[in-house]
Amino acid sequence: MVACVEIRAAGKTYSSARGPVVALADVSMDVAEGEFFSLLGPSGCGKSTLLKCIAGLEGTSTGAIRVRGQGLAGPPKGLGMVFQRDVLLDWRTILENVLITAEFQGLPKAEMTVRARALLERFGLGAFQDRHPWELSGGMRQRASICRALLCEPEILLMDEPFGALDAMTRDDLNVELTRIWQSARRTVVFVTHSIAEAVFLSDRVAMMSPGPGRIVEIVPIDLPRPRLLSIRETPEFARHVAHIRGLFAALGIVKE
Amino acid sequence: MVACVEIRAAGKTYSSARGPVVALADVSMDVAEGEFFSLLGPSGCGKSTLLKCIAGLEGTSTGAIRVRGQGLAGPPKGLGMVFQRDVLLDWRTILENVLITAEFQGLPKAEMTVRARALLERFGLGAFQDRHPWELSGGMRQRASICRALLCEPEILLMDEPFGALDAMTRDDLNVELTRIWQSARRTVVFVTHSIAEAVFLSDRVAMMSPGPGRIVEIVPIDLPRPRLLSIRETPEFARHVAHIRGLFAALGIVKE
Amino acid sequence: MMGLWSGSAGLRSTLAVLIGVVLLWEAAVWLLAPPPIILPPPSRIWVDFIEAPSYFLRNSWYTLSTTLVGFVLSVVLGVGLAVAIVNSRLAERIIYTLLVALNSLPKVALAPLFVIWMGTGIEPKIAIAVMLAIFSIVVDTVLGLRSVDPDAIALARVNHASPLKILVKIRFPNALPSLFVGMKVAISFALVGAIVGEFVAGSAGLGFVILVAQGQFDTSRVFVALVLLGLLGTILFYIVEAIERLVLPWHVSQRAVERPGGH
Amino acid sequence: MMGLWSGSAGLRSTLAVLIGVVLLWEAAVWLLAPPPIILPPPSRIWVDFIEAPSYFLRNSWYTLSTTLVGFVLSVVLGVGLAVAIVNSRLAERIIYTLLVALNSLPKVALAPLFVIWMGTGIEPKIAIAVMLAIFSIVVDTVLGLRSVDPDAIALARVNHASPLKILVKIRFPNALPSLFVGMKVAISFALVGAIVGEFVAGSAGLGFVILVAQGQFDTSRVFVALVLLGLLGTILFYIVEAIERLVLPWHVSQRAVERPGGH
Amino acid sequence: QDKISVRMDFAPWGIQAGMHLAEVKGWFKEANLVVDVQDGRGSGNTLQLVNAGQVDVGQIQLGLLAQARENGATVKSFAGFDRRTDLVVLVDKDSPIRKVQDFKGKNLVVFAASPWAPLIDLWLKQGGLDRTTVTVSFVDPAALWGTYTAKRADGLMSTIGSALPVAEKPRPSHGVLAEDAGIAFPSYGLIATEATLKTKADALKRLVATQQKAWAFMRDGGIDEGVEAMLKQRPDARLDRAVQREQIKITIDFFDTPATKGKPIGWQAEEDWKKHVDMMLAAGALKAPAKTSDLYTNDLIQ
Ligand SMILES: Nc1ncnc2c1ncn2[C@@H]1O[C@H](COP(=O)(O)OP(=O)(O)OP(=O)(O)O)[C@@H](O)[C@H]1O
Ligand SMILES: Nc1ncnc2c1ncn2[C@@H]1O[C@H](COP(=O)(O)OP(=O)(O)OP(=O)(O)O)[C@@H](O)[C@H]1O
Ligand SMILES: Cc1ncc(C[n+]2csc(CCO)c2C)c(N)n1
Ligand SMILES: [Mg+2]
Ligand SMILES: [Mg+2]
Repeated sequence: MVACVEIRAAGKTYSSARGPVVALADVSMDVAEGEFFSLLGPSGCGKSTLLKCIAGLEGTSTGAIRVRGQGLAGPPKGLGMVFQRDVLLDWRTILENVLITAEFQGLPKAEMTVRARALLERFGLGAFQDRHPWELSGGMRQRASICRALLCEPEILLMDEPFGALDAMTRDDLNVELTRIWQSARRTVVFVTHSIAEAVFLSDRVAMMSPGPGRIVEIVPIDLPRPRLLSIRETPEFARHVAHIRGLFAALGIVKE
Repeated sequence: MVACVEIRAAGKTYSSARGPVVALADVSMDVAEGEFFSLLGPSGCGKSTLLKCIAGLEGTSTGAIRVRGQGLAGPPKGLGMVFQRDVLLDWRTILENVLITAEFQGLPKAEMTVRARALLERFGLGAFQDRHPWELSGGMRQRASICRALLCEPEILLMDEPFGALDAMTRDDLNVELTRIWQSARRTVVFVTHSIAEAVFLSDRVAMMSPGPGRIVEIVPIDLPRPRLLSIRETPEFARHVAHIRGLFAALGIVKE
Repeated sequence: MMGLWSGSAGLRSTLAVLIGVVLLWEAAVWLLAPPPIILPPPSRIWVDFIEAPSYFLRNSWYTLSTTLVGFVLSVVLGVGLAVAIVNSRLAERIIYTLLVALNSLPKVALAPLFVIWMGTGIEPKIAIAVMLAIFSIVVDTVLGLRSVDPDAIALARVNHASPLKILVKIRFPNALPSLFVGMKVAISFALVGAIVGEFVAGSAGLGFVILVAQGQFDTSRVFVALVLLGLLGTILFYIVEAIERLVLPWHVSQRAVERPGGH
Repeated sequence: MMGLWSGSAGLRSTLAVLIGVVLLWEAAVWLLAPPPIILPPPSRIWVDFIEAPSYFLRNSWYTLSTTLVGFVLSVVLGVGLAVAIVNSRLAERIIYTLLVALNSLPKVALAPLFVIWMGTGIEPKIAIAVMLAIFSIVVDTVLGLRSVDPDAIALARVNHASPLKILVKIRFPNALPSLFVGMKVAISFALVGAIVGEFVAGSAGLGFVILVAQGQFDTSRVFVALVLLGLLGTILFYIVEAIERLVLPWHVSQRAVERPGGH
Repeated sequence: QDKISVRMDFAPWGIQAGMHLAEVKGWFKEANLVVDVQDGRGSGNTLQLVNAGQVDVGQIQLGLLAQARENGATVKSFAGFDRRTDLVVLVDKDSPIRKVQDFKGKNLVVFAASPWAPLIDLWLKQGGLDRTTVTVSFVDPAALWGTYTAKRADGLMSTIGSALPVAEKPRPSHGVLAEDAGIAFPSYGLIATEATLKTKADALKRLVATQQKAWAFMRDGGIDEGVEAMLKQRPDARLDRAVQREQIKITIDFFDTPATKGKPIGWQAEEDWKKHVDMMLAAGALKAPAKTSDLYTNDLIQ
């Protein structure tokens, strides 16, 4: 297993007017080249922070992160990122918003426009490509921001709750689509989600984080066979994984009923 | 059954530079006084639009909406609303953000502050009440915006995917909390969600909307006994409801695999 | 459609306001009868204009061209300086300090120095127009360039956007609404600057017309020039606003204008 | 901590810039040797100041107080007008049109009217300071009041907030960053306005000092006054900026300043 | 042919008739001169421009020269027309005010950069008055006349030739001359830098000659032609014939002091300049006595 992302004893403290906030405490883990890796954890545990650290957008306060063997001093090459908020630019149409990653990277315009249109079509936004962001529903905006991250076919894809604003069915649909995309080119994906089922369905391994200052509690390998169909969710192996992770959550004392 | 919200042949078309968008076409439904009513439907089908129309924030293009017998010319009285985006004000701390509804309504400050603190505590934000919104994670922001809507104990509560940014467990937790709040005061709730299980767990009735110009496809009564515990989700009746609604989605041609 | 309609309605109400002012003024002069050397009535001003329209229009044109050159220069320079300020702490200190100090000096007091250095041609007038206009451009643009959603910058950094691309594709469009505010303030001040320049040196332009007329105590001619200046300023301002509406249909401040009232 | 540090560092670099300018200027005068009636060296200006410091400080104080009164008035009035403009299409047309026209007129040309209506006391000076300063306040505040997230307004409407509460709790805080830009531009112009007012009428203040010195070809005294004006303007500007930092810690433009560079 | 630029003191008024008449009559051309006559923005401003080399010659109030020289200017006068002191305070025509002491309790307006400004205290002292007994308000030149004609001031401090005719319509006035209180202030004449005086001596000589010819022509009954020349040269200024005529007339009235009687037009007397320098010292307007040879030269007078 070749490590794509290596995280060693990484900690992150935000300094702030009201005193520092420890967001990550001593996180260590590896993501293998071509692996689909999910992060699960209670709200506020530091998932987004960890993703931003991997992306080189935030520096770690302690420890080190290496991507493809290189220490980070800014975002590494070949990265694509879906932010938790959609971050669409009001002055651009949806198509132009998707194309901006290509523009940033200086890729040929005509070719990328064709790709972008195709992507938007596949994500159900074909009819909306010339509209502005404020004319779209929340889920549509989120889909547009996913298209934007996929456009340049990044080798490492960081996704922060990309399907959070989608209904169950559209979500299933896009889960399938994402698996297809991942399998066709074997990208490395680090995926933050709050759906246990989604994590199990998509991932090679699922990391469970603890609340408070974030820590990795356990990394669960998902040994379900691939390619996986949606129907795999009805299998007992699937249920076993879900139950196991649910148990981890319960152990963290999050479900109170 | 006393109707709290009556919607008759309501339609909504957004006019826009690139031509009109039909968001709602001919929606008719009633929500009873004290009912927990959920809206399900594919992304972009018009759920948020319908909620805004009920709130009197958008006018309908055709048809009529009456709330407690009154036609709408602006938001009706006694309304609380959770927006799909969290809409926190950057210049206020979390506590102040929650308190703003009380300030708008001119309620006594000291008393409401006590309530707000208690609410934030219950929603896991006790330690963050003096921080500013940009210091919070996405899920924390969303919880703060729920506290804001609950603060003034509105008689009608409109919630637009309030738990979308929360992990499965925090979500379960808050589902229970919401049921408790709803039952203790028998408020009317119109709830937009994209989780079928959540809709079934919480609701008296679930309305399924079709994509394109939004329409009500079917209204499913959920006859599960109350009070409901989380464990009800393991029962076959629950599974039957979920399967039925899933079938409706499938019939709309949304899942493609 | 909507835009056009609101445009012509805007024009109509602007005209109505102006006509109202003129009538009030005329009535006030009739009632209070101040000496004409102090305040002539609009009717008298009109007569004076109509006696020598080409004289006034020629000089208006001269002032207008100075104003436009000064305005364009201050937008170009001002945006450049704002970019420098946002990119470097050192540039911020140097440029801001000099600009603020310079802007605190009354140009009428500096004008003689300008004339001594630059002569009596169009250069000192343009220089004064730029000095008056550039400040609001810089300060407004700096706010606009700085008020960018940090996540948008993060998006650019993840995609290895060059600083230039971040500037052109994120910061600058984001700063446009602020820049337009700066421009609306600046266009007025560029006009005032051109006039102040003409006061100190020059033998053409509405400022010169005012001076000559003042020298003869020809107050009604002074007012012809002042009225023309007011008109010129108003027209230029609304032109900038019209361009703003064209360029920024996406901004909330414009969207709010397009759909007033809600329902 | 951070704020304090960056404050004193800011002060230091501002001083460094000013000292640099002074040295350059002194060197230029030594090299090019222009006659002192055109450009005196800083050393000469210093000597002139030190000969009669109380004269200059007394007049600076006078100008400063006019400036502050004019500035405060224009903030209060300007915000009021901006609120009116945002709330009513009619008010927008009337106020904008009049304000724009008025702002396009050189205040020096209006001098006779000012003196005759308001005499030669402090009133015309305050009036001119307000007229110069108010425009940027209004235009900037209008943008700020308009650029509100429509959902925030929806939140207020759902809770039956009165228009006043919407203004005070949503629109106004949202407009503060813009208002501060307007104030930074306005404080400079209020100072210039006070000086122009002293040019128009008056027997005290730095503007008067400049006029008298100009009449007597005492260029180095003119420069003492100009340098004092530049200093005054710079200090006032940075005071407004310091208040901005205190009041707006929550705004992106300020947050970005607090954490420069990233890593 | 020599090109010379001449900048006037102010907007067009009677004192400028000499230049315009010479142009209209073709006397410049006869003297092989091309003269660019520019309007001015005040005597002080013109002095600055001449000193900075932006124009060759200025026609200004010569009494400003001493202070300018003290501050490093290198300009001097080479022809003086209004050699008498023409500083004046205008008051209502029927007012009993005739002398300085009559101004007790009155208020006066003047502009801050006026040559009057440094002399006010000395002048008041001659009548036993000071700033506490007489109110002096400083206003912009543009506002000066409005203030006076709106009767917001009892007196207007100006020069008699420029001001008295202008006042005739809005507020008929008579003048109290500063001369009578011992103020000695050489008025309108021509200046150039010492450098220009050297390099263009010959052309300037011819310029002076044209002016002598023009003023002699007007003095000897040609005022109306002077007025017409002004109107012709400044068609856009809407000049009032009666005002111009009166301004020229008064200007000519102030041509001669006792010391210049019988001398050529433009010739200046050492005695007048000495008196002026002494008066300026007394007024505190000069720190040290100026050398009169720095202030004027008669070398270009024929
Ligand atoms: N301001 C607007 N202007 C124009 N079109 C709009 C506007 N708001 C919404 N729409 C359109 O109306 C339709 C319904 O949008 P709405 O936000 O109600 O969907 P939704 O059901 O809430 O979707 P989601 O689950 O993704 O939030 C969409 O096609 C959207 O593009
Ligand atoms: N800019 C910031 N300044 C200060 N504290 C911050 C900042 N960003 C995040 N935090 C804090 O760091 C912690 C982790 O936040 P993070 O956004 O990583 O959580 P998360 O796991 O992504 O949560 P969620 O599932 O709700 O999105 C939280 O306690 C949050 O308050
Ligand atoms: C002491 C003094 N007072 C007034 C003037 C100004 N002046 C010169 S011409 C003119 C207008 C006449 O038509 C006026 C007001 C002056 N130069 N010196
Ligand atoms: Mg997050
Ligand atoms: Mg929605």
